Amino acid sequence: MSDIKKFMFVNRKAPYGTIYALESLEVVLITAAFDQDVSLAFLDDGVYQLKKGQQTKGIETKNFSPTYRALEGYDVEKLYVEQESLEARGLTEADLLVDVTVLGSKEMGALMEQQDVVLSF
Amino acid sequence: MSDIKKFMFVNRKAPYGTIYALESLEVVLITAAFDQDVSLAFLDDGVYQLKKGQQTKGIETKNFSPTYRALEGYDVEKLYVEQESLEARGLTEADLLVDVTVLGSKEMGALMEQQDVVLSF
Amino acid sequence: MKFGIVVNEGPYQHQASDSAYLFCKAAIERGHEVWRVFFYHDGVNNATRLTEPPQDDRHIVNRWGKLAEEHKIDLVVCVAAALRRGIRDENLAQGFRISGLGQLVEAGIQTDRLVVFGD
Amino acid sequence: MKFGIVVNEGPYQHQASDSAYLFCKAAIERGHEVWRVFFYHDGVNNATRLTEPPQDDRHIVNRWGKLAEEHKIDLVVCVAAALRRGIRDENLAQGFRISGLGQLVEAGIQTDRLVVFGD
Amino acid sequence: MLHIINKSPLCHNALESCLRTVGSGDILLIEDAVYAATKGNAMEDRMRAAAGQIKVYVLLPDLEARGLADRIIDGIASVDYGGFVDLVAANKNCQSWL
Amino acid sequence: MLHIINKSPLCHNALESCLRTVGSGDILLIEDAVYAATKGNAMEDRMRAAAGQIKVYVLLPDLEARGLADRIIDGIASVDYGGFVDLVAANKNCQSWL
Repeated sequence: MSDIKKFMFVNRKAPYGTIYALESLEVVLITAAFDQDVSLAFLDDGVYQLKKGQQTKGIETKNFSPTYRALEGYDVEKLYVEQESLEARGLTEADLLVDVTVLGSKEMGALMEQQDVVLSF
Repeated sequence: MSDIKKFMFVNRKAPYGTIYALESLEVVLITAAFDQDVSLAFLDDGVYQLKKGQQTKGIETKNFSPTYRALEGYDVEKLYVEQESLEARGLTEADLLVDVTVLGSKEMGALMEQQDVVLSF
Repeated sequence: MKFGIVVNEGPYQHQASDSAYLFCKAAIERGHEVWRVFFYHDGVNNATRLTEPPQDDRHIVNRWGKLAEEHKIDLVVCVAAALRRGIRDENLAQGFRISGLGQLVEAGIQTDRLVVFGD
Repeated sequence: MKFGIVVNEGPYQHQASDSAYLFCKAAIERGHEVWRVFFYHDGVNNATRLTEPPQDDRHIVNRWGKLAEEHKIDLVVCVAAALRRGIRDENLAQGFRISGLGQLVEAGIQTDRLVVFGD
Repeated sequence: MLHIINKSPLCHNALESCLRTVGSGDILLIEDAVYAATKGNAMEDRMRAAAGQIKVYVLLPDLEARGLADRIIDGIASVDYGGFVDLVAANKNCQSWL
Repeated sequence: MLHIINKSPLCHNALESCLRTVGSGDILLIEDAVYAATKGNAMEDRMRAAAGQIKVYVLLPDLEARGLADRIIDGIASVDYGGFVDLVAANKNCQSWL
């Protein structure tokens, strides 16, 4: 498996309501371990995954949001967030746990086109 | 269990995409067997459950829509459909498998208020 | 007051089972009775004794069983939904029993409030 | 062409597993290869041998096993998701195997197209 | 009557359907529906209007988990699980808009 | 690129997000998304506009199951599962808007 493919993980769901956000991180880390080209896209409620200040004690569930900060250590550095999704939720880059690249909808669509494998969460 | 309660089954989901429409019918029949006061409400994509002409051969799944016609035989006769949901889907009463009472949104809300038990599907 | 609870989704995938559990705990703390929890649709997957979550995660199946034992809650798994999804007596967790949809209707009749948790 | 398939939802509750199965059948009829089906999240519930649907309904678990046997499809169940949901070797249906998420990434690398079915 | 919503308002129509239908009673936002209680959300104006006519509550532990407990729209009250239980008990019946 | 949508357009925002984002390629409507391909649906105008810019397909077996095979909007093409496979093969990559 010497070939490198472009993997994009499209995150469109809020954290905690469903398990997808957590599982997406798992696959991202493993894909990085396979030395693939990894991008993460956050659209719709997926942008909420990156919100600072998550406190899960009251729902007795593990807070996995610190993992986003750890991605850099695994050389996962391409995080893209859709501008329109942020705005519709009253969020700005200052609300987010990590540095991201903010893209307009059509730019995000163009980036998706360039991928080899798109996994949706 | 001699007391009679008003049970309403609120159907808001399309058939086949998920199992809820099928399961709702199961509980309706059993609730009728318990001699309770049974109403069915169809809102949002739930109105599609009553669409005539369902043909499920191509998806290798059982077509359960004839069961709506059989409800009368179990003395389940209170079927309410929200007008706004029908209109948004381009449907009229003529498209439906069974006779129903069409209600406006607020009338539907008022009917929900009167129930003892509301089960959502 | 006497509560009945319905859980429509399996553990971990959706928050439904978590929310239902925390609701039950709070209801008991308030002095109410949780008379029955009915596991329906994918909710039957809350009742498998083979579950083994990661060490640092909550054990959703076991904590239902424990709560039921401590507070005499009747945990009922819908038989038709369970058969479709491979939940049977041989893999049923302690504290749960398998029975028919009539148990859901009965919960609607016998309790003061029936609260549904799902997707 | 070589296809990889991902199934994110369990049988019967959502159409995802049905759609994935019918897609695989059609791909094979078109002369393509289905190299691997990866069962992820609640999708692992497609792999229990204890399933027993009503007589007049499709048997989703068994038909996956049969298709895999006839066309040498690798049916892989995600181990972490399976442990969370009580799927283990002792209740695993014939034709499936349990393995890690690396098998999903490998499917992305080795196949020409990866198609995801879910909710 | 207590209306329980658990779906994100910008991704699902559950809250909209509820607001269209309901004339009185209480609404409780739980799970992913708690986003509807936050300032800056595209639903904010709708929620302010609704909160003027009908009492709207949000489940605080779910909002804290999502990191938004400091942005509750004025007029929406937060409750813990005990408060959730109280709302169910205080209303004659309840409905989950799944 | 092939965009696969499986959610009802009036209950979920998946199709809307896809249309907002996508500039070219193909869209395939399956499962509960097939309702977006039907005349009279509140999405009809949006779909007609989209179908002028991008090729839109609908999975016929799913539309037949839901009793609406006779109402496909002009300009939207129906395919069977074989056609679904062909669309995946013909596009360089695909994405499911779950």
